Amino acid sequence: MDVGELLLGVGRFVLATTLLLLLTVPTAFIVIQIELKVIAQMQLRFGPNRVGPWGMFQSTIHGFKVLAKEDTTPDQADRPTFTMAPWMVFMAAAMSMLVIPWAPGLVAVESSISVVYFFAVLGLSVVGLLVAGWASYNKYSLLGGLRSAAQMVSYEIPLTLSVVGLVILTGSLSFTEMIEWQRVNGWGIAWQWWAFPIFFIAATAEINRTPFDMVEADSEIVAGFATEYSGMRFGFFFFAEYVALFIMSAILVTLFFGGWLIPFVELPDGILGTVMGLLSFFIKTYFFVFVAVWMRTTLPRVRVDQLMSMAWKWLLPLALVNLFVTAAIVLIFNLQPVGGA
Amino acid sequence: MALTPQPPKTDTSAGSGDLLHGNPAPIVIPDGAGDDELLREFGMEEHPRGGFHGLLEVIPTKADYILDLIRANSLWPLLSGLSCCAIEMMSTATSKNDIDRFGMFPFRASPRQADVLIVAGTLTTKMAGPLVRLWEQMPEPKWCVAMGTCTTSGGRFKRSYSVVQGVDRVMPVDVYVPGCPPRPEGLIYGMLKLHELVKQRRGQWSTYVDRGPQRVAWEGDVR
Amino acid sequence: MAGGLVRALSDRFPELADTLWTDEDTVEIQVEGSRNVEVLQAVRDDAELGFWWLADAAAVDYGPDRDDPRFEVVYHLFSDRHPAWLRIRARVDRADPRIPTITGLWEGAMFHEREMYDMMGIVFEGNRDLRRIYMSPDYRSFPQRKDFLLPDDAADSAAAGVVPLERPETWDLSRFREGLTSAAAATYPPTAERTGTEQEVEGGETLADQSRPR
Amino acid sequence: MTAVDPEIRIPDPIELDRAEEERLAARFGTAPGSANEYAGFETVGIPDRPPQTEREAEMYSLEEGEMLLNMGPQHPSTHGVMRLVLKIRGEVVTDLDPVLGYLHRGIEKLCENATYTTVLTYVDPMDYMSAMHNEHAPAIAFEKLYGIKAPPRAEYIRALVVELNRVFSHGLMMGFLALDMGGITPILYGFINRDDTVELLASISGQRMLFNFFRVGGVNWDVNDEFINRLSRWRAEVGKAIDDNIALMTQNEIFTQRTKGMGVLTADQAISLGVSGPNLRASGVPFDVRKAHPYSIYPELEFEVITRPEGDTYARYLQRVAEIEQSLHLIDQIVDRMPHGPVQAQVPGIIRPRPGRAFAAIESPRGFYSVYAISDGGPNPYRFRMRDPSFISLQVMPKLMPGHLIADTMAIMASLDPIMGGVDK
Repeated sequence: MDVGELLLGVGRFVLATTLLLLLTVPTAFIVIQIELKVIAQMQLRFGPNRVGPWGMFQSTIHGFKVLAKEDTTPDQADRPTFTMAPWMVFMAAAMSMLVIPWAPGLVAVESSISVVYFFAVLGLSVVGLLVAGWASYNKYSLLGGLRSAAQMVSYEIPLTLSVVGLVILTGSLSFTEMIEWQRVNGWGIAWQWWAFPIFFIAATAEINRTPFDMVEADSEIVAGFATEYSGMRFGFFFFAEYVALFIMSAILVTLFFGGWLIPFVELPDGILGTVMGLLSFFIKTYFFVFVAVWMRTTLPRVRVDQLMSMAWKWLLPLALVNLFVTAAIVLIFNLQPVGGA
Repeated sequence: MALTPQPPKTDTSAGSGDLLHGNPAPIVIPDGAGDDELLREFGMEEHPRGGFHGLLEVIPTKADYILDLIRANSLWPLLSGLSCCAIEMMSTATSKNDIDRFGMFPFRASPRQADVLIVAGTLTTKMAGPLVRLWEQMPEPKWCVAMGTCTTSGGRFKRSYSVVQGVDRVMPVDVYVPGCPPRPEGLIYGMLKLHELVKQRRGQWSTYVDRGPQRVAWEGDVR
Repeated sequence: MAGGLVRALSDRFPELADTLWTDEDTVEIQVEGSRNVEVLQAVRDDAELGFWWLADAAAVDYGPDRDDPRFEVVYHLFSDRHPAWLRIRARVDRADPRIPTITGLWEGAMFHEREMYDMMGIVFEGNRDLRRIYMSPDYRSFPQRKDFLLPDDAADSAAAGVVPLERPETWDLSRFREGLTSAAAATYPPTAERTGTEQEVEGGETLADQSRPR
Repeated sequence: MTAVDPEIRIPDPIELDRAEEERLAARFGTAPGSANEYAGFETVGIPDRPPQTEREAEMYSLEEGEMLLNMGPQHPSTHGVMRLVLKIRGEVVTDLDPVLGYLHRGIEKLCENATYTTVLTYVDPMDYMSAMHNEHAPAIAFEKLYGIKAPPRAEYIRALVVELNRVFSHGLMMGFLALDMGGITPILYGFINRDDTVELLASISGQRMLFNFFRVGGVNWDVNDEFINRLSRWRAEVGKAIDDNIALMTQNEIFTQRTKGMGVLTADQAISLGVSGPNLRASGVPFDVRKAHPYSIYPELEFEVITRPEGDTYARYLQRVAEIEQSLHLIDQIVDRMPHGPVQAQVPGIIRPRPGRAFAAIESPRGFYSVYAISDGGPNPYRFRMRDPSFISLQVMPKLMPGHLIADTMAIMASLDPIMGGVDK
């Protein structure tokens, strides 16, 4: 390999990573702002309307306030792990953004196994939550950490299995190629409409959103794993949660709703196509963010045992059935993937 | 020995102060020395009553001002109600009197993430300890609002054997909101007063360091 | 109104008949503290009486300034067969306040008894959870006893010979002075309203009871 | 050689207080254990002292795999400042100890030092969700002691305001139940209803929450046409927020799955434990003081005692919903039949009833609320005792909880609807 090529690759990687890390913070702010305003409107309130026009900068202010708070560590806490946990959770969320295809030709790391990479890296955040719960020396945190471990490990399985059907259809493990396949054959939801609800429910549970937010159930275990965290470290958890919501919506859109594709419109090459693709991608993604917020306003929380039984008794068998049926159909009709690997 | 108190003999030479016995040497700044010339070079002007003011001042003061603005507009109250006032506090947060407009909505359940403690309701001697503990668990900067007459003075239960006569006996308080209980509008007004305190750095938090360690009086002293 | 109940009680407990007292909707008997379980069980399980619901259990301190210092544990009972409350006053020695527990009859008496222990210092023998319920475990006195004075109340208390409302420097009494100083003060409420309230008609019912809208 | 005169000391205000107390004690004598002695507080967690009772020893001894979880006094879902010590094995609750008294304000003692008129202001903050009911029972008891009765119009106004109070109290219970189960919106809809209702009540009593509306022998203000107009407007709108909540809760699969069959309280258990009100009726016992011992104008009104047979959390919730309907129905009847006349009997400023005893019970939103007042002829009640329903209802928690999960504990407690102001007095 040429040294210049290597340096170019490293430079590209560093640039992309920096840009994505910089992107996480405004993304979190936007998602939080959507949550603040949408919940307020649904509850017949105004919501924040003092900071900036229509209160647009309220979430930014919240974020900077959190960063300026005192950072406390409990006496009995295990300091190295206590300090490390928020960082682990945040990095898991930020790193998984590397493989998201934003627009035609706009992806930080082009990889042929980006699906595997994505689910592997996103699954790392459970380590952070478990460590946070254990290191805090607080019983609420411990319960929250253990709940998160049980919940996320359980839902990882149906989440991943529900995607395998699409992988069989497209014959690829790369998000970019899957979008390319969808451009030719129609959106994934049309082919895998049965896998979509499984993926949606499992994804909601995976990122600890209502109605599966046992991990930080306010009314039971005060703030769950984050009970003892304050200041910037709490801010990391806070950001990571909302960034994860954004990422999950993005992947959902990529897998089932054609990513940056616009129906019946062929994106032109060049900068215009990129901009249109970006717009299409963000509109779809934020629609699913809105759906998640809507669910949070409406639904109460399910119980821990109901949650687990749902994962193992319903979602997992359904995902397996979906997998077998898809595989059988692909075999019987001898479907050939378009951009196949 | 002298019957009248004698002024202590002062020694102005540096380092000769008796620090151990509480007589630190006064710090004397000789005239014309130091960084004054440097400051003048940067365009700072001397104020007739001492000190300099000018361009450089902007950096610390404006940064502080922005930080205070941020803090004032994002005050997260602790989700903690003691009694009757708690219901009006919740009413303040709900649809009719939406305190979320001022960025105060996420009522945090954990004191580690709260900025302002709204003591809503009668404080009893049994609850005083846990409440002080909550207050101490909150990270700086933090503020305290005493809501209702019971928390400001004991109110209608002032004579009781188990009621603390005002929450300021056990912790510093920034804003007192009268009323039994105050209307939600009253609490909103109090919180806006707290905004002013935060912006002007007049809250107990900014002066906390100057006053030294507070004496927490709850242990056996309150009634 | 409560005539049937009065008859049934005097049949059932002839020895308590002279402590029987009624008002418009209450029938009251007094027992010795040691007999409370026996009497309560009798009125609960008796088919004719059937007082199945323990409405209230409270302690009253007839304090040291009384002729006969004592505690009373007062039970109020409800039955759907009689249109009256049954009040049973159990007498407890003030020097050695002990009385058997009734948690064997009604489990729900537990918090009542813990409260009485906390506030009055009455010990319920046989209660398996007699802890302080309101005050801290290391609190040492019993706030609702009559000899427990409120802190800033000492100067105002009846022991100091003052009724707070009648202290001229705290209240403007001009509105009430006429009533307080005249001879009519002793007969508040005004005679027009009092007439008839004392006279009992047949069956333990009073005239006030008849006039009630029911 | 110090510069500071040791004689000169800045007096500590707390020491001045203490000196004042000592002076008073020297003058008037200190009762054994007056309030100026040390009143500390328990440390959180396992008590640092040997167990005092059998039950405490049983509760605070842990077996292998068990852990104590302390909830409160500050916890989002303990409805105030109750403290629950849960003994848990994993997520399953094996035992539970409610620790009360964090809001004990000594109201009974204060009432014994207040005149009869002032007592009615002291009892307001007890069960602060139903201040009207708190005043109702003492008002009836004092009228019995004093031997007067309120005019008919006053009785109608009383019944009207207590039923209004019951509507918003039950409406908020629906919201709190949802909040403790993670639904954040029903509480806001409940508060819309509550704010409307308290503004209505404030327009007649002058206060939004602790109304101080009842007087011995009547009520403070008369209702006028404007109030009746507002009431009819309120009556037209009140169903909306409640219907929204029903749509969010009763018709929600997650909600019904989490409440049905949870925390079943049998009728025998409920009677033995002294549970009352909607909780008792949800277990199938038709005991309602308004029917069992009619007071005020309830004998003249048409209503049936609502019961439900199941006795679980869902039944307790539906019971409240049904009682809201019932209260609205009662309000319609009261407004239709309200007579004209005075609203306050002739009562002097300082009431001195003859020596005697009176017992009065009413049906508050939380159940059987009774007052036992003893007069010795003076201006203060000699003994003033209040029996609060939520205090007694709390005893069922150690019986109901074992075997449930932590999440269910919160839901069951919210369905019992305790208000700590009433529990701790």
